[in-house]
Amino acid sequence: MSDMNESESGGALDVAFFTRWLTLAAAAVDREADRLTELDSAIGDADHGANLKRGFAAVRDVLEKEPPQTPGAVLVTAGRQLISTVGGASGPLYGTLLRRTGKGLGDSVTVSREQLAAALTEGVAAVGRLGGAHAGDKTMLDALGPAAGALGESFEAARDAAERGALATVPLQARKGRASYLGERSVGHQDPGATSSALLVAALAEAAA
Amino acid sequence: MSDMNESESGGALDVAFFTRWLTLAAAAVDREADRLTELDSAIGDADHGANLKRGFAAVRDVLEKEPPQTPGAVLVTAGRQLISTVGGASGPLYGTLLRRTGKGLGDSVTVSREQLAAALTEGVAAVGRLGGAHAGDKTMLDALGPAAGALGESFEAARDAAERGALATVPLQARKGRASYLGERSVGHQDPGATSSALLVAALAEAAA
Amino acid sequence: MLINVPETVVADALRGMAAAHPELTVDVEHRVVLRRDAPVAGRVALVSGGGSGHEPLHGGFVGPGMLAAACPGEVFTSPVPDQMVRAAAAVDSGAGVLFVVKNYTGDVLNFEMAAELAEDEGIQIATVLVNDDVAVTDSLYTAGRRGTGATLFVEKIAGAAAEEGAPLERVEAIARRVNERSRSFGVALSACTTPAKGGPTFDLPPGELELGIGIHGEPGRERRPMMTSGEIADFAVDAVLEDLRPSGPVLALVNGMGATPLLELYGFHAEVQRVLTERGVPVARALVGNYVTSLDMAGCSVTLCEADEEILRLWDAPVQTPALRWGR
Amino acid sequence: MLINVPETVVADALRGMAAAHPELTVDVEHRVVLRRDAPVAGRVALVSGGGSGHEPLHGGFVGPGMLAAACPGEVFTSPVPDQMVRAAAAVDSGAGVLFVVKNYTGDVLNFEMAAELAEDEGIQIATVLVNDDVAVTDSLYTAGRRGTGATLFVEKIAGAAAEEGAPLERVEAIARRVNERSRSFGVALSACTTPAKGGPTFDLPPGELELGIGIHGEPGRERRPMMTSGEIADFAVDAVLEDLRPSGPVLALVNGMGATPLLELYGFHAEVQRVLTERGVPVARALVGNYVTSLDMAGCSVTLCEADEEILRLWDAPVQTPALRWGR
Ligand SMILES: Nc1ncnc2c1ncn2[C@@H]1O[C@H](COP(=O)(O)OP(=O)(O)O)[C@@H](O)[C@H]1O
Ligand SMILES: Nc1ncnc2c1ncn2[C@@H]1O[C@H](COP(=O)(O)OP(=O)(O)O)[C@@H](O)[C@H]1O
Ligand SMILES: [Mg+2]
Ligand SMILES: [Mg+2]
Ligand SMILES: [Mg+2]
Ligand SMILES: [Mg+2]
Repeated sequence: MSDMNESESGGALDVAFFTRWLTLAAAAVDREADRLTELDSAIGDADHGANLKRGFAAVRDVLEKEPPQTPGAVLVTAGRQLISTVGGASGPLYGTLLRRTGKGLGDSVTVSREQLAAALTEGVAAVGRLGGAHAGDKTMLDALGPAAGALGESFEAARDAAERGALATVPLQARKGRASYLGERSVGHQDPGATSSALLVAALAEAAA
Repeated sequence: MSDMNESESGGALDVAFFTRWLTLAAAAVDREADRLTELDSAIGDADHGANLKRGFAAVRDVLEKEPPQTPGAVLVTAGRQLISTVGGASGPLYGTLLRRTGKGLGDSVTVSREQLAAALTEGVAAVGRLGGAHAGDKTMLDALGPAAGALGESFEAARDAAERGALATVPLQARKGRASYLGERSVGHQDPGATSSALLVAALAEAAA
Repeated sequence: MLINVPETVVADALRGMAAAHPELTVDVEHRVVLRRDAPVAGRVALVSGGGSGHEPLHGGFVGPGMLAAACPGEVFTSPVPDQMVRAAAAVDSGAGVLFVVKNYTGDVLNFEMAAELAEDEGIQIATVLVNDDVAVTDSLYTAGRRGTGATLFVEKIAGAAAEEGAPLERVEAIARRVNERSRSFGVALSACTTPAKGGPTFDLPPGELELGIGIHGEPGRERRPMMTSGEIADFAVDAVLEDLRPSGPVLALVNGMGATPLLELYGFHAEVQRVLTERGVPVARALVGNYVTSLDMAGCSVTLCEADEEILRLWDAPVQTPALRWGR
Repeated sequence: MLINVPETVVADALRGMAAAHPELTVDVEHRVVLRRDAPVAGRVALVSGGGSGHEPLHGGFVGPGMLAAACPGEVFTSPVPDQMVRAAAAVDSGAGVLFVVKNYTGDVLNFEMAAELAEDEGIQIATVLVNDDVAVTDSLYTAGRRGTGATLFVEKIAGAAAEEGAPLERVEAIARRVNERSRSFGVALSACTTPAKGGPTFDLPPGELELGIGIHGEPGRERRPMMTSGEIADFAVDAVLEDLRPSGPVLALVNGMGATPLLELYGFHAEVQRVLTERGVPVARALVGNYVTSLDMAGCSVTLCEADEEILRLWDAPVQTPALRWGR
């Protein structure tokens, strides 16, 4: 990956790119499922890894069996699939993220990184509305928000922002989701959802590389 | 204790002696309850110490509150009390042991060691009939049987025989009681009931000392 | 764990439920447990659901006088909207469906989506959120109080109202009232083991306990050296009463978290009864057992519901489910 | 453990039972749990009992259609004869009393003594020994097969016969027949913790299990590396069938030892059902739950009873107890 690819891709993120993204995301989730579950067991209910593994495996399946025709359709299909298979908090939230982002891409056959950044920003806002969380509440938003902002700049910037955002959840006290039940005991642990968000954004950068 | 006491006592084991025996027995059981339970947890159900502690505390109580008038009555009362408070296998068995031994002593106000030995032999036989166990089955009988035999000789001989009998249960495979459920896995553990029997006979020797 | 592989735990359990309970319809593939006679003409239908691992909640409460359907999610993971939509369609007689939802982000979001979809299909949906756990402060800084033991009260009492033929808004109002009058507090003596994690969800050394736990294996608000049954009863009942302040008799649920022996639970109930007597709170009805569990967690919770005449009458009404059965 | 002190565990539990079950008479001092309406005129009365720690057995099975009285001993310690004599006197209507005794040396001896004493008081006593556990060879070299899950079958079915008005010898004969047609096999995934010991009764590392355990925290006959639910079902069902060889449909009890979540137990039941189907044994009725427990032991047992028409009819007959309730 590099500026070269970056410029090459131009306005040309196509169905193959989005499919690659989600396939890489599925692989990353598989690989990191135990770590996600471990993080969730510290401040949640020890299922985040299993949840996303199940969901992204289903996404991979549906994209293989019924390949959508547009980037938007890829994300909408994937989002629906997550909603139908994940459950928990992360299912509707990630599902909404992808559906809204996908809708924001419209019917175009290829989209630019800038278009994706704008659509993702809408998607992230939808997640905020659905879950009622704000930046600093120690949720996936703390990785997704910065990533959407930085995506205007580059895929790598988005990846790094997500990673930083996830790490920055460690000292926070959770105000949304299960971790909020722990009050001050949630401090000192990295949020599982922010961590998985960083994985998804890293997969995006990898797909672009 | 010694031959002197031994000869002194002659035919003169009285109510005070028998009360002292059972009081010492209660103290020994209190002291060793955890060990008895530990032994029972290896090859039984981890309650032998608690069972006897409860039973002998009740015996001590009843002997204090309603002191019987003869050696025989002391043992019969104690046996009844064990039956009414211990439960488990050891309650009826030890209860029967003391009741039968007590009955064997008749109404005499004092009895000799030889008389006690004869009565105890009857008591042990009654335990054998009630529980259907034989020597070598890895039960209390393996301590009680030798003790009753040796009591004709001396209190110390009885104590040592009981102790040896209890130790000799270690290599045996249990054929009665809960330990028999373990089959060969019961080998290598000392029988809790034989162990408590050795304590009771040791208390008898101590009472005579 | 007594399982095959973590991935099939819920499906395996549903196959077992199907085999054990011919009086229920268990759709293993779509993960819906239904009253065999659903839809019941003219009757509002209660649909609940949530993560698995809390059995007998909710599947064990399906039957005449309680739930029309239950939707079990993965272990400790809320079910997906497809399940609730399917359940609602199967049990709706036209009189409408009440969703009974425990207040967890996941459950709330998935049931919300399901309600939208079901309404699109022309099914009238009302929703009641159960949020009874006083260990969580209900504020902007939390996801709000959790739904725990009161779920049983809401499902039983609103279920009885539905069975009697009350219309949807009435069933919803009763459910809401029961929830508003109910509070819970839970204590863990051990963590639980989820199939996905394969080990305890948190580290609780013997000789310590967690106060203010939920039912998802998450640690509580505070850790303390072990307390006696009587001390725990004092703490838990007082925590509930501080929030509830009932002026009359209560329903009491003394609930085991899964691995606490019934012997100990009854002993704990004696202490709960003692504290309530000391505090001048009469107990109108008591239920002691493992009803809203957290897999193999050792521990217990106390739920009190300030009763009124209607609540008592509906509580006493007949119920015929795998886990709760009386009357008729 | 959720207790005050080990010494009061049983008394505390009885106080809790008394508070939770106004439909029972609980004599906490003398440790007897009675049907409130005992003695029932013209009816044989079933009295059972045994060590505590197996709840809901036996106290949870007291009520119309099952036991007239239960006598709880200390934890894992058989009750004393005084309890059974008192219970027999309280429930005997003149039609006689059936003692249902699990085959353990302690229970056998204490009930034997009680029977003698009760007969001295003019009460007609019959006794049935329950000995269903195939893990123990019934030979001169053991105390004989243990009584486990079949106790529930015997108490339910003979209890129904008594409720119908069958005379003592008939109730006894049915009880004996149920026992003879029943076999069990149990597996532990963990040891249990008794109040007296305060720690696990034996050492079972995670990742291993004990096959052929009883219900008193004693280790089993054999230790093995962890097996799947399906493998355990194969092993347990085959162990039972080797001894039972039923020629027709069976009653199946899939029983939890205390700490195994209902979720896992239902999954296990699915596997039991599978094995029985493979072996050509139809299941007429199944019961899944924690009924004959061993405190907080994780594990399960399978009990099968070869049914006949009368057994099925009596099984289906109404029963109204804290732990088993159906019909009417
Ligand atoms: N209200 C919310 N808004 C945004 N994200 C949330 C919210 N609640 C929870 N999350 C995210 O979801 C993650 C947990 O997901 P998961 O474990 O799959 O669901 P559950 O909490 O239902 O078990 C948290 O780590 C957090 O990042
Ligand atoms: N049939 C029997 N005959 C003689 N002694 C027996 C018999 N069965 C058991 N015992 C003795 O009883 C002891 C166990 O007593 P205890 O633990 O109090 O009762 P339980 O086995 O009912 O828990 C055994 O160690 C053994 O010595
Ligand atoms: Mg989670
Ligand atoms: Mg014992
Ligand atoms: Mg979850
Ligand atoms: Mg015992």
